[in-house]
Amino acid sequence: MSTLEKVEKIDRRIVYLVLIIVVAAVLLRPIGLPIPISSSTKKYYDAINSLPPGSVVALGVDFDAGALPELGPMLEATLKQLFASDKKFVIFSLWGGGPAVSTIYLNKLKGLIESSGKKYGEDYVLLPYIAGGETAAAALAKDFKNTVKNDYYGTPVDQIPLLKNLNTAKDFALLITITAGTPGVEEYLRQWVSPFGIKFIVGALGVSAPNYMPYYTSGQIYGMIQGLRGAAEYELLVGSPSIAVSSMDALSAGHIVTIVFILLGNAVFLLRKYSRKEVKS
Amino acid sequence: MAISTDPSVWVAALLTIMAYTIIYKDNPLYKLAEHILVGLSAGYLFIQTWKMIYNSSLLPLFNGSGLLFGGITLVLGVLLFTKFSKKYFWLSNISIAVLVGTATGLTVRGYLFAQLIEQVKASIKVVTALQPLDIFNSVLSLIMVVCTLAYFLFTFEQKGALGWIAKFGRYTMMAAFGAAYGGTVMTRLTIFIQRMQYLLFTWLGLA
Amino acid sequence: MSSTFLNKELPIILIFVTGVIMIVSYFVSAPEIYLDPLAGNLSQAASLIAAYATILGIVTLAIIHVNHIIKRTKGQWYYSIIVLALALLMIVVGFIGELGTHPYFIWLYQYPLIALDTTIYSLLAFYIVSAAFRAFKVRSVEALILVVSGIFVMLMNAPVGAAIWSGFPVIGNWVMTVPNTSGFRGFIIGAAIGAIAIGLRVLLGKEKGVLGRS
Amino acid sequence: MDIGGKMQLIAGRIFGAVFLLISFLIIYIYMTKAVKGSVPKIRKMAGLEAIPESIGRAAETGRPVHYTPGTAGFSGATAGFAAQTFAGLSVLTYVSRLTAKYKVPLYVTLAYGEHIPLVESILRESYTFEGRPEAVATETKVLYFPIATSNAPYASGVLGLFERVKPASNIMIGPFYFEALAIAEQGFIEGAMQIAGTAMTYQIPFFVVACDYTLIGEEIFAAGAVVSQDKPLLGSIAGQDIIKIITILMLLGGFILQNLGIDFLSILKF
Repeated sequence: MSTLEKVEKIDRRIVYLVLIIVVAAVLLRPIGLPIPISSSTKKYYDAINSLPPGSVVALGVDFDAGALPELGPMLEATLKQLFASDKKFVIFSLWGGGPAVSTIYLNKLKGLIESSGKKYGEDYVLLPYIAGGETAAAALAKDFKNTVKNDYYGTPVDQIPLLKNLNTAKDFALLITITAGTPGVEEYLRQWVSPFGIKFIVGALGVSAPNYMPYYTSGQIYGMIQGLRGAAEYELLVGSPSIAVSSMDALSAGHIVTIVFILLGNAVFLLRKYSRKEVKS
Repeated sequence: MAISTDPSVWVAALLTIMAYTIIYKDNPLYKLAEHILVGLSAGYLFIQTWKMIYNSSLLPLFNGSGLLFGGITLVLGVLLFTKFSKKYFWLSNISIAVLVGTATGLTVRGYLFAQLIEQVKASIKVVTALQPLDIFNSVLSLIMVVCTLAYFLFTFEQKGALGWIAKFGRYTMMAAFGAAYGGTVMTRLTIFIQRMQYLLFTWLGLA
Repeated sequence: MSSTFLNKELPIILIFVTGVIMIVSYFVSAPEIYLDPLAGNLSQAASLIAAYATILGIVTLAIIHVNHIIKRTKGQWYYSIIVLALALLMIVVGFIGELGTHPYFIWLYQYPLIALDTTIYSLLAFYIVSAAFRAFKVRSVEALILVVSGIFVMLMNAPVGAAIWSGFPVIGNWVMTVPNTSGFRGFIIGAAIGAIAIGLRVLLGKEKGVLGRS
Repeated sequence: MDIGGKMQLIAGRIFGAVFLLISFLIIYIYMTKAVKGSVPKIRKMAGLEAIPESIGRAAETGRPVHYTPGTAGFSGATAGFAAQTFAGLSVLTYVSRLTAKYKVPLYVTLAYGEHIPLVESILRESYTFEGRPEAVATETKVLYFPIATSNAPYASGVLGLFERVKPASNIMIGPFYFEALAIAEQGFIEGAMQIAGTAMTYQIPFFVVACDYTLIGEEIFAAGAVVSQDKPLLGSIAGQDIIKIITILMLLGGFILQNLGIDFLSILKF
């Protein structure tokens, strides 16, 4: 086999090794590249700030363990912005993992919550998982308190002050979903945004953002955090750069490795095609 | 910063390494890691789902606050379990029918507005007052949407004018799938980077 | 009632009736016949049936693993013991106090489950990078457009893109807002028309595979 | 808008109601016409046309064909993708008739146990149709790599198979998750002729680059309908074409009218 063929059929484990070494090196020796902020992230941030004081936000934590690396930083920064603001919010979830993920971050931010003076039951509430996807989104939007009878800690909904005059999607000032896929953006668009016209902002995986662009440019989605890059921008906007910002240089390195491999792979492919053509002609 | 002394971090780090052994090749350690995940995920989901059934279906039935609703949903839910019997498995179709019918009705009416009418409205813009570049982008976008939709016409051969329109539609989709590929790279790298950060910093404390 | 009615026609009638209620209640407000509350109750009932179906799925999974243990399936039965043991552990701890709130229940999710789930998902990064080198060959105009637009979006997402040339994020943004948006918009409209068509076939009982074995 | 008694048409959704009724009517008419005999003819699709060629190549080289109808089950989280799985199973019927005719070994890999009986009955029917029922046992093999939670075991199972049997043709039609990328890559390395199709938008980019032919999104439903000659489905596809044309006219006409000052958008919002 010619050297070119050997390079092309290189064992995939060598390619893996290159990725591990480059990412580890950049993590240990960060460069500190600047992170320009995109308008879709800014609009996500503004959507929360521009709400009148005391308005209630519906926060859908719609992802599970597998998506934590990219969506966890978005949830953490969103909770930080909400706790620092004069807004109230209700956390619910169309994904089984939602309540556990929310609990982990509420525990992590315990100190910040106490210093913000926010009280559970009056300023924020955690509700349990509702199965059904499309039907769950519709049931919550149409008749909130009949779909969820208790909060996550077992207290009946009619004994929770914050939920007193919340009955349908119309009673919320803003809908946020931080989601890893189905059920997620499309279900909310069909059962919350189109029927009730609620303002809608989204924390999306990098892989999903391109699919949601038609809804962002049409205005159905007001603001959107696009993948870990968006999360880093949002951390800067919220004023607490943490894991997403610290991953940016490694993300850049990983992207460069991928692009180089694409170009290299094609160069080898084209060289072999021409060398074979000369042999024929 | 020294190596972590938190036993929880050690549990997570060792399980991470166990799962990464598949990079070299599939092996018993990876299979063990995979089956631990299956067990924990199944048990976790059971609890969250049972919590919803208990709160929204059983409790209202017992404390009388929702006799009818609790009763009906309990019956429909239990009927699903007839799937295991050779003779009465068709009873489960009654519950599935209610679920499928409701979900289908919700999906059809939802797609009609959120995915069809709203998207048509978004392509119809008044461009007369816009900047030249915006006019170009708006008109180009409209053409691209129309060509992409025309590609999915199935009872007309893609020849002649329709051939060109469909080809341009397919090229537009290639740009969209390219963008999706770009997004996939970011998401997949992110998960890997976060695992490296966990091992290097949280566990080994190298930073 | 003949068994074919119960077996075949009743489910199809139920699908039709519940489906029509959900559609009509969206377009027509008819307080006299409580159309709107009926639609609300149906959504809640359907969500609960989905919950019972999830429990059924978990029970089925457990039965599969119990069978592996009983039959000592080679190379599998000891793994099945681990699956059942850990599922049981999670369920027992979950039942302590209010469902799913015990600190150990959250711990089992936060450390072992998250570590394994994210690690298995992170394997994708290796697949992507190795495919980038070994399979991402530009063999047609279509593949060329895909790879070029992919690279521009990557250079928009990664901060290094803007650091190399300020033009990259601008081009990347154009790719996202014009061809990407238009391509997926056409795709979404097509899918919406497809969903209406499948919806009609399901309501008329012509879409096979919707119901279980009948 | 009042329609008798207390019943009212909800404002802002009337255009939608009219559009939906017209769509249902069109699809219903075309479905009944198809069932009564005037079956619509579906356009050529490169991916479908290439299947006989790829099986011919397998026959020449004496290497097997690999087929997978996708990695989504009928219940649980992936229940919404049954339509794609059925399209994949219809194309399997077509492929297995060809492998029966040209005596080419066929491997079918599955990720969900509930697919096994369906696939086995398809293979029996195809090989009996070609008059070689006894060949099912010798020339075909159904391999089941169960999905635990992640698809990695299925992916590594198929990769192992590829390294062992070196398939000349790899056909993958149905719903797929991330394993699609790994399998398409390995197929490309093994030099197999690859035909893939899915409606899962995240996997289409990988198929397009790594495979020779790709059926995009709804094309797999059309392909499934063509090979199975499912009359209501073919009729519904023809009906959908009419609605797509109406939508295209709305897009183009609406754009022109709106820019001429005629408020077309207010009709959509009616």
